[in-house]
Amino acid sequence: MEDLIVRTISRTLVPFIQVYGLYIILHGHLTPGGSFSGGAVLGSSMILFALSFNLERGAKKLSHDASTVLECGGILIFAMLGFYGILAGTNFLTNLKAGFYPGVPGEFFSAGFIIFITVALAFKVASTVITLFYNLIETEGEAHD
Amino acid sequence: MIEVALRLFENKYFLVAMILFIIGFHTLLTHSNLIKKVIGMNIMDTAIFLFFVSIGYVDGAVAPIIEPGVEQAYINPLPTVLILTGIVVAVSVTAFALSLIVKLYESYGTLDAEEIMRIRSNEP
Amino acid sequence: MRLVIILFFLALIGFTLVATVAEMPLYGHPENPTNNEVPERFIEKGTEETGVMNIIGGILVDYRAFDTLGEATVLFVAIAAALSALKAHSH
Amino acid sequence: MSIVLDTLLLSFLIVCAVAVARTRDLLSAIIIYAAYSLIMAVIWLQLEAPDIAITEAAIGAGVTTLLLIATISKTRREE
Repeated sequence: MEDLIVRTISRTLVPFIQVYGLYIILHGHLTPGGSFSGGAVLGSSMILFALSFNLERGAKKLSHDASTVLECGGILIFAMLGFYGILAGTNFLTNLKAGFYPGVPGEFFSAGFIIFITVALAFKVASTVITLFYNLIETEGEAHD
Repeated sequence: MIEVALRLFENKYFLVAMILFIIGFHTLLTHSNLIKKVIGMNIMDTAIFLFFVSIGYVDGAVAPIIEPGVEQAYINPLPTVLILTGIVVAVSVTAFALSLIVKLYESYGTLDAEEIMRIRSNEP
Repeated sequence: MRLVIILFFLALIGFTLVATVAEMPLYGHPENPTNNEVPERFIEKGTEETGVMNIIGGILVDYRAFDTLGEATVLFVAIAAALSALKAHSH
Repeated sequence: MSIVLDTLLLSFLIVCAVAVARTRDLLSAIIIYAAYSLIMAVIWLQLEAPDIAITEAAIGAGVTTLLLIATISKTRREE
């Protein structure tokens, strides 16, 4: 889509959408939102960027290797934090009783491992959304009419 | 009769969820186009989500974001959490179904389920 | 003929569902059977046990963290299946 | 006031669902489905579930619509 209005507006809007997505992710334990909604907002902003410029330039922003690292790394961080609970002598995926930093409720650095899991899952969701979209719209092949 | 109608209007969220379920099921069963079937499945999903979330609503209560020092009623948080999981599973299922549809179109050249069944039955 | 059977069964299911709605407890009433001691405990003890202000985030990532791990696995399996279906060689 | 708004939104949902089933053009059906998802997000704000409202507005109206449009760009548009 080579349109001046769409390009200008999306170039102005995409940074704001990404800041909003990061806000939703990082404040998942204080305000409404969390990993899935924030990750979907981040992924949608990248898709908007790729649609308004061209798809090849957008595909360079998230290569296949980066997508692989994000997909596997999200689940790995989650499971590792769970195994830390077993090392500390409690159950799998125990939060505050396993010795994570509790903080003061209501401040940014609080609530133990929740913020790590939220960030890891959010980047995994964003990468999933972007990869699915690129692979569905990829224009190679003969299926056109 | 009037009592039942009043009761149904009082429970209008449940009633609309059931009607949406029936509409989505009808779309899923009677349309032979595969993309229409996927959209009908999504409508059925949202109907079930609407039913679950409206069960947890309490009159005059607010969303469960704790404000220290303020005494107020909060809604039931459990249906919200379960449905948050369900939405992501629904979009996963949709993405997998759509990728299967793209491959089906590449090999048969049509999106019609009946047409695909006819082609399959004519093949040796 | 097939359409008639489908419509008959849809009418049957629809009648059952609407009859169920007419017997359900009142929408939004605070004395409903769903508002029992479970959500009360989550709201009272949630902030102190997990340190969150947003109870939904606390339940999602702390109390039901194993559920969320399974959900992340579902996402992973879905994208793996979709990519392997899309990239398969067609002959 | 709230009863009027709720009834309007719910009837809009039913109209949108019927319109999706009746439309022959797939692209129009997908756009109507996006409107349906947005109205669903507003209804979830009415039901005091802002988490699901954000998720539905991003996933239901954004990602699902994009995936469906990507699919019909690789296949055909008419039913």
